[in-house]
Amino acid sequence: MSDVTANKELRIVGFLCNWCSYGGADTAGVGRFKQPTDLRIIRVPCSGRVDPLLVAKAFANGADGVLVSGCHPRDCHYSEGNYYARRRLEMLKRFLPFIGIDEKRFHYTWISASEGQRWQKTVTDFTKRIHELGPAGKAVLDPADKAVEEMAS
Amino acid sequence: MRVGVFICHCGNNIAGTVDVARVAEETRKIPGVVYSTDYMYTCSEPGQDEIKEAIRREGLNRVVVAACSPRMHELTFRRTVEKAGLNRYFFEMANIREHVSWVGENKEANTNKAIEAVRMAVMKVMQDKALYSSSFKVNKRVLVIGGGVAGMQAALDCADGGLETVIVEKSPSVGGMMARLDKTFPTIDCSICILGPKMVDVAQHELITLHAYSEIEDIKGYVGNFQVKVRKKATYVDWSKCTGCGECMEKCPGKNAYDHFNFGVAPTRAINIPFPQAIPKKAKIDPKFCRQFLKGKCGVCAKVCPTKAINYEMQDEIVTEEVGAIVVASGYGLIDQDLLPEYGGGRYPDVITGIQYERILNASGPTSGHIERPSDHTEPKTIVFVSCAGSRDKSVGIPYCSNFCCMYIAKQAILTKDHVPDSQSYVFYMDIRSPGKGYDEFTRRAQEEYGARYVRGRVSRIFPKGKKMIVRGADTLLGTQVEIEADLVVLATAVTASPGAAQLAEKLHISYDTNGFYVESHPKLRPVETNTAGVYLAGAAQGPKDIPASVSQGSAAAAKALSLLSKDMLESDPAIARVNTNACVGCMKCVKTCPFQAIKEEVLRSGKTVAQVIETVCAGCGVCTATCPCGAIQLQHFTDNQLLAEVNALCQM
Amino acid sequence: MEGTAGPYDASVRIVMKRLGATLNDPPDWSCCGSTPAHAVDHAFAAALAARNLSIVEKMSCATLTTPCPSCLSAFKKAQRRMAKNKVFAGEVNSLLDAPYNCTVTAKSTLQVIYEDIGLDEVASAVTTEIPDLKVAPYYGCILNRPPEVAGFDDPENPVSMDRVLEAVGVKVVDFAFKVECCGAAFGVPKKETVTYLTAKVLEMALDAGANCIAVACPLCQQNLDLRQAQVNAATGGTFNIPVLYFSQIMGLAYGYSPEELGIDKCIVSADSLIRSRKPMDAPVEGQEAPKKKAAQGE
Amino acid sequence: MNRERLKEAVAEILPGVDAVIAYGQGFDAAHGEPCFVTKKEELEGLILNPLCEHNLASYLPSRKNKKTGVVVKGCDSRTIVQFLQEGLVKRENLVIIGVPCTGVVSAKKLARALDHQTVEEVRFEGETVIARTPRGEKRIALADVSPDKCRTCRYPTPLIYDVLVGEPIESDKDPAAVYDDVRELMGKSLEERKAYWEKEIGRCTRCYACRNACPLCVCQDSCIAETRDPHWQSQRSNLSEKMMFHFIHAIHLAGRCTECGECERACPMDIPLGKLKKKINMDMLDLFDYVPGIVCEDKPPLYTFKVEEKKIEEHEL
Repeated sequence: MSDVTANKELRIVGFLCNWCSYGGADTAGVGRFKQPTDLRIIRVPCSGRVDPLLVAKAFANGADGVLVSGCHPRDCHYSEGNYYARRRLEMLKRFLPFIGIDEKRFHYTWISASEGQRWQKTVTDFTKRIHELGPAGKAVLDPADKAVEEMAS
Repeated sequence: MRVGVFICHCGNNIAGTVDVARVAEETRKIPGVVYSTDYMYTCSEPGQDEIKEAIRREGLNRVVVAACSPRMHELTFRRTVEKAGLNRYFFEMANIREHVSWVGENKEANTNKAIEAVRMAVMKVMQDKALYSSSFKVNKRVLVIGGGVAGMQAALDCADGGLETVIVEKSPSVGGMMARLDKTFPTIDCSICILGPKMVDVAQHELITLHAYSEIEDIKGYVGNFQVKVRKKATYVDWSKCTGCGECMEKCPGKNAYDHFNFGVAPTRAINIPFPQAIPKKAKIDPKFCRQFLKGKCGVCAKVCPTKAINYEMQDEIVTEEVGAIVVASGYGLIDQDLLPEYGGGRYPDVITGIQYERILNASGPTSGHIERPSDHTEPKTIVFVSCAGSRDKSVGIPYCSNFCCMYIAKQAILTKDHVPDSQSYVFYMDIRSPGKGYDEFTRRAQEEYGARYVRGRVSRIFPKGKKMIVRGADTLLGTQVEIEADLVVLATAVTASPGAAQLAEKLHISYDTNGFYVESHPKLRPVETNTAGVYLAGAAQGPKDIPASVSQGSAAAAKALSLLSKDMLESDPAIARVNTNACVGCMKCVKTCPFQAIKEEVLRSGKTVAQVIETVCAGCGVCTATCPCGAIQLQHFTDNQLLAEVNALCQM
Repeated sequence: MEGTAGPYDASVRIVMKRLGATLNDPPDWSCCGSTPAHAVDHAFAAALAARNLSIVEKMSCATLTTPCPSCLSAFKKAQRRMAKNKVFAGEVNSLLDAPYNCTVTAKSTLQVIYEDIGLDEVASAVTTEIPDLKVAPYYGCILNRPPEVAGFDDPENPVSMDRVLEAVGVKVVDFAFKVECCGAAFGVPKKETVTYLTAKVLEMALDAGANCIAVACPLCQQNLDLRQAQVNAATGGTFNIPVLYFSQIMGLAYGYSPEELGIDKCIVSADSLIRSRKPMDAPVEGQEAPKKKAAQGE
Repeated sequence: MNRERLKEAVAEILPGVDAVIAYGQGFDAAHGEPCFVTKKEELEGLILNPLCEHNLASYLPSRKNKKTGVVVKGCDSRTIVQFLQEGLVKRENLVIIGVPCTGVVSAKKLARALDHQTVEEVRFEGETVIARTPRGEKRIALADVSPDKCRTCRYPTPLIYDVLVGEPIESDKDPAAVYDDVRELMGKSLEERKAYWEKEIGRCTRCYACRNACPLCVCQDSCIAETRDPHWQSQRSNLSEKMMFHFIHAIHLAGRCTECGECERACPMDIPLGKLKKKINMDMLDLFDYVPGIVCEDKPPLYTFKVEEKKIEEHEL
């Protein structure tokens, strides 16, 4: 990562369902709706595929923000996937702050393939929010880590 | 692991805001990447040859293409690598156009983003497993939902192509909206005269089964093998006996039933045959108006029926149809006048809708084609047409254009002059939208030959004054307010999605837009497909359309169904869930959450109970994978390890 | 209200009292800003309205009701904008001694009678019938428009006044110009416009078979009533149709005298019509009859 | 707690089952331990007193198809109800002996209270524990050495049983207080909570004792904290990996944990692992009005959904 962008950008991961939200992001692209560059998109078939642990893993690995977006309720390509997602992700959103991860760093929403502008707004606002919160900061190194790092260097 | 990476310029689309050369160069540093290059148009034939060539030359066993959205070209490149002897799933795409070059302004940031997108794809592709699709038998029957002109066209084309076809029509007769029209633009030929033969063909075609007065109850299954439950609504007339003689309708004392076919222009009988050319020409009872049902005594129709077809005890019946493809042609609806209070909101009998006027113009309509005012049955001399009655009007919640009103208003103005030579028509319009062969000439004829006065402006209020209706509006060309004393006002009420469109979409697992119209899988290149394999769209269900457009889309949908079912076997998508029986602990949580009941319990010879995926039923959503605590059930091509590889590629600790 | 619209004030107070609603006048109320203020400055206009609202807040009343549509929309506009836009609210409150916290809502008296008190109540208080009266209900331009601000009744075809008058046993004609502009605001700058527009409203009322126009706005009343002579002069018409406040008609039905209700102050006399009024024969039926009408009304 | 009546009850069902899981005396006077009774002769070894801390229901899923008798306290019975909700055991293969419970002793707390002396004898007099160590006898209030779960116990009497040994007991605990510990921590700042868990979980040695003791950890040997496919985490014992492990455990128990406290009992590092699961339970109660292990017919909330979720609103940005 080039130093310039390294300093400017924060690490934001987005899990997008293939049928609605990924399409919505494409629509935004086709419409040339400008967006901040921090977010990286991981394509999944359905928001129901997003295991809360994937989000946890991203945070554990030092992500500053995580976004999950699926089809609007009632409009899931797999008819029910996003209903399960809604429950799991809501549970996750409430659990994160308990162990010290700001729930504002995690956002889940519904964006359809035709909602390019909505996607643009979501990315822009979420990125803005993450920049307001600043870097998440890694967990403090414990001796085990230190040892490994010393060996490495 | 020998990964090859191909960065596409896409002309200037990508290269304009991404330093592709640098992306290629940075990519080369990723462990596992043995070859990385950039190319002008990777999707072009030479571009694809370049990939095949590199696979041979460099001995690549994994390929990444960084270009447009996989929704655009994933399939193209999968075929390419397959041609070069790789498994098609040893390929990944990095979307550096829609998600990078087109949406980011800073070239350096874009380039950096592209590099990471590629790294992600490389990490994923190195985790990819070879997948092989198995094939399954297809059911060579087609279901067409809706018996309007689009649906009938689709059904006839499919049947002529040799496929058994089932039509489910919710009203008692096929024909849809077109059967109600008097004449059609721009040729002024009689609507039912050209539609009638089609309707007869539908009835007589040995490969077409028609379920009239029926609705879709439930749809299960997947492309090639749908199970459809159809609810045949009770008509209280045994259609196997009914000859359509109309004796019952003659004698029925229930004289003021609402006439759905004529949009309530005049009442009909409680037992009725919708119109003379109806297919099937059978009677049905409307219990809401039938004395037998309301008062519990009458039975006149039962007495007079020569074939004893009347059965007041009749119940809805559910029949199941097995089909391989579905064409959705469920048509459109029209807004109610109550949404237009400034035009009377339906309070004034002499303010009617365009479709009602069609029925009045129609020789087989309630007025036998004589133009009369509903209020006093006198012949109107001054007729005002209001276009965009609800259309293109956010305050009514309808931002879109209803597509064909401009044309039918011109037609109705012409017909009015034909019927009542000493009449004068006025047309209030926002814009005249007549883009079609012979369309603009037609609207001009209405003005120049038939003397219809076109007033550019919107109508602000319609109110009665004595026997007249006063239409007040703006004439934006003269920049003044105009008031016209009309005998009859015709509103071109806005076209909407047909009532129940959303519920049907949910049964079909297809998506619909904010206005309730069904969404095609690509607005330009896949206009009749939906995102659900084997389900196609035809007619106004997908958006307001005139007859020629509906017919062409009907044929197009039929062509899609025919080509799909021309194969005896279909290839199943191998990107479905698989169970690692060693890891599975048989807790069966996946069974609880599978939206498709695609997972069943199975006891291995060892006596161990595990989950088992029914390959043909699994749709590949991955809800099970996210449910399984021990990662035993993995959605192929989106496994935990594959997604973790992407996460780790993005956030190294 | 105590000025030119005195009769409206009087009749509303009487009717509300009869319907068992207590009206508390806000102490030290000030001008709502009405039409002129917002032409000058929005924050200032809102402040004028908000001042009164905040006074009412202190009185711990839930609603502020005004018979005048112009005041009403001034209140509702201020209320809406302040609730939606915190910045604006701050700006406005900075102009006030006591801030307005958007807790009280403004309602027109008609709305209070129609929605909060209810037609059954309205009907049950009737003691007198006025057989000759055929009323054209005229709501005016801003009582229920713009819909997003007014949030009451149909903006194009309101029915609340129809129902209320029907409930007190009065014949109401189907009137197409319920919300038509009477041009009152042009009274000074462009008289010919007013006479033209007013004539249309009056004419339509007569065509509709009405012999009386009911209004819910002081300006409408004044304009339609006061200007009939001018209209006749300008258009050579012979208009002579009484214009009463709906509250005055209700008052009559409740058995109050024209004088109490200020009907004698009308320019176009209503005597010929209201002469026909007579008490309901038996109180029992007297209770029944209007109730039935009310039922039809709904 | 009446040992004699328990022995009768066990003796009665013994012929009809493969084994009865009950409590026996542990390696010293201060510990109870699970014991599997298969023969009459073994009845003498049974104990029934506040040393019966373990949740014996934990063994049941592994014996799904064996007819098994089991002794459960109120808290343990919720585990069985949860098993039934998830179809992890067969009711017809269970003979449940319920014992109303007034609170047990946390072996760990007792040891601490006795300053880790060798315990020669433990007696119980009502609410008092009398323990003899080389330093002499010590009297301790049961409440002072009982596990945290007992302090907010709502179900002293088993919710499901075939035989009940003893009279039903009503809970005198305040239902509202169950999640006080969670609320207390939530009352702190984000940084404080982060620090709290970094300190607590920093002690974790990834010995997996908590997981192995957990009756609802169905995966056991195929736990994704250890597998390579899927490869969720490395075996490195650093903070983020430890965090990740406990995150996995908590998420996997979301809407399932019956708060039996086995994880905390088993943890050699005294990490308040129960809290993590209680937090999620608290949210499940608020969101879906669901408490695990109460009604056999319930469905764990994350394995079902409603089209309209009353309590879940869209989150604004």
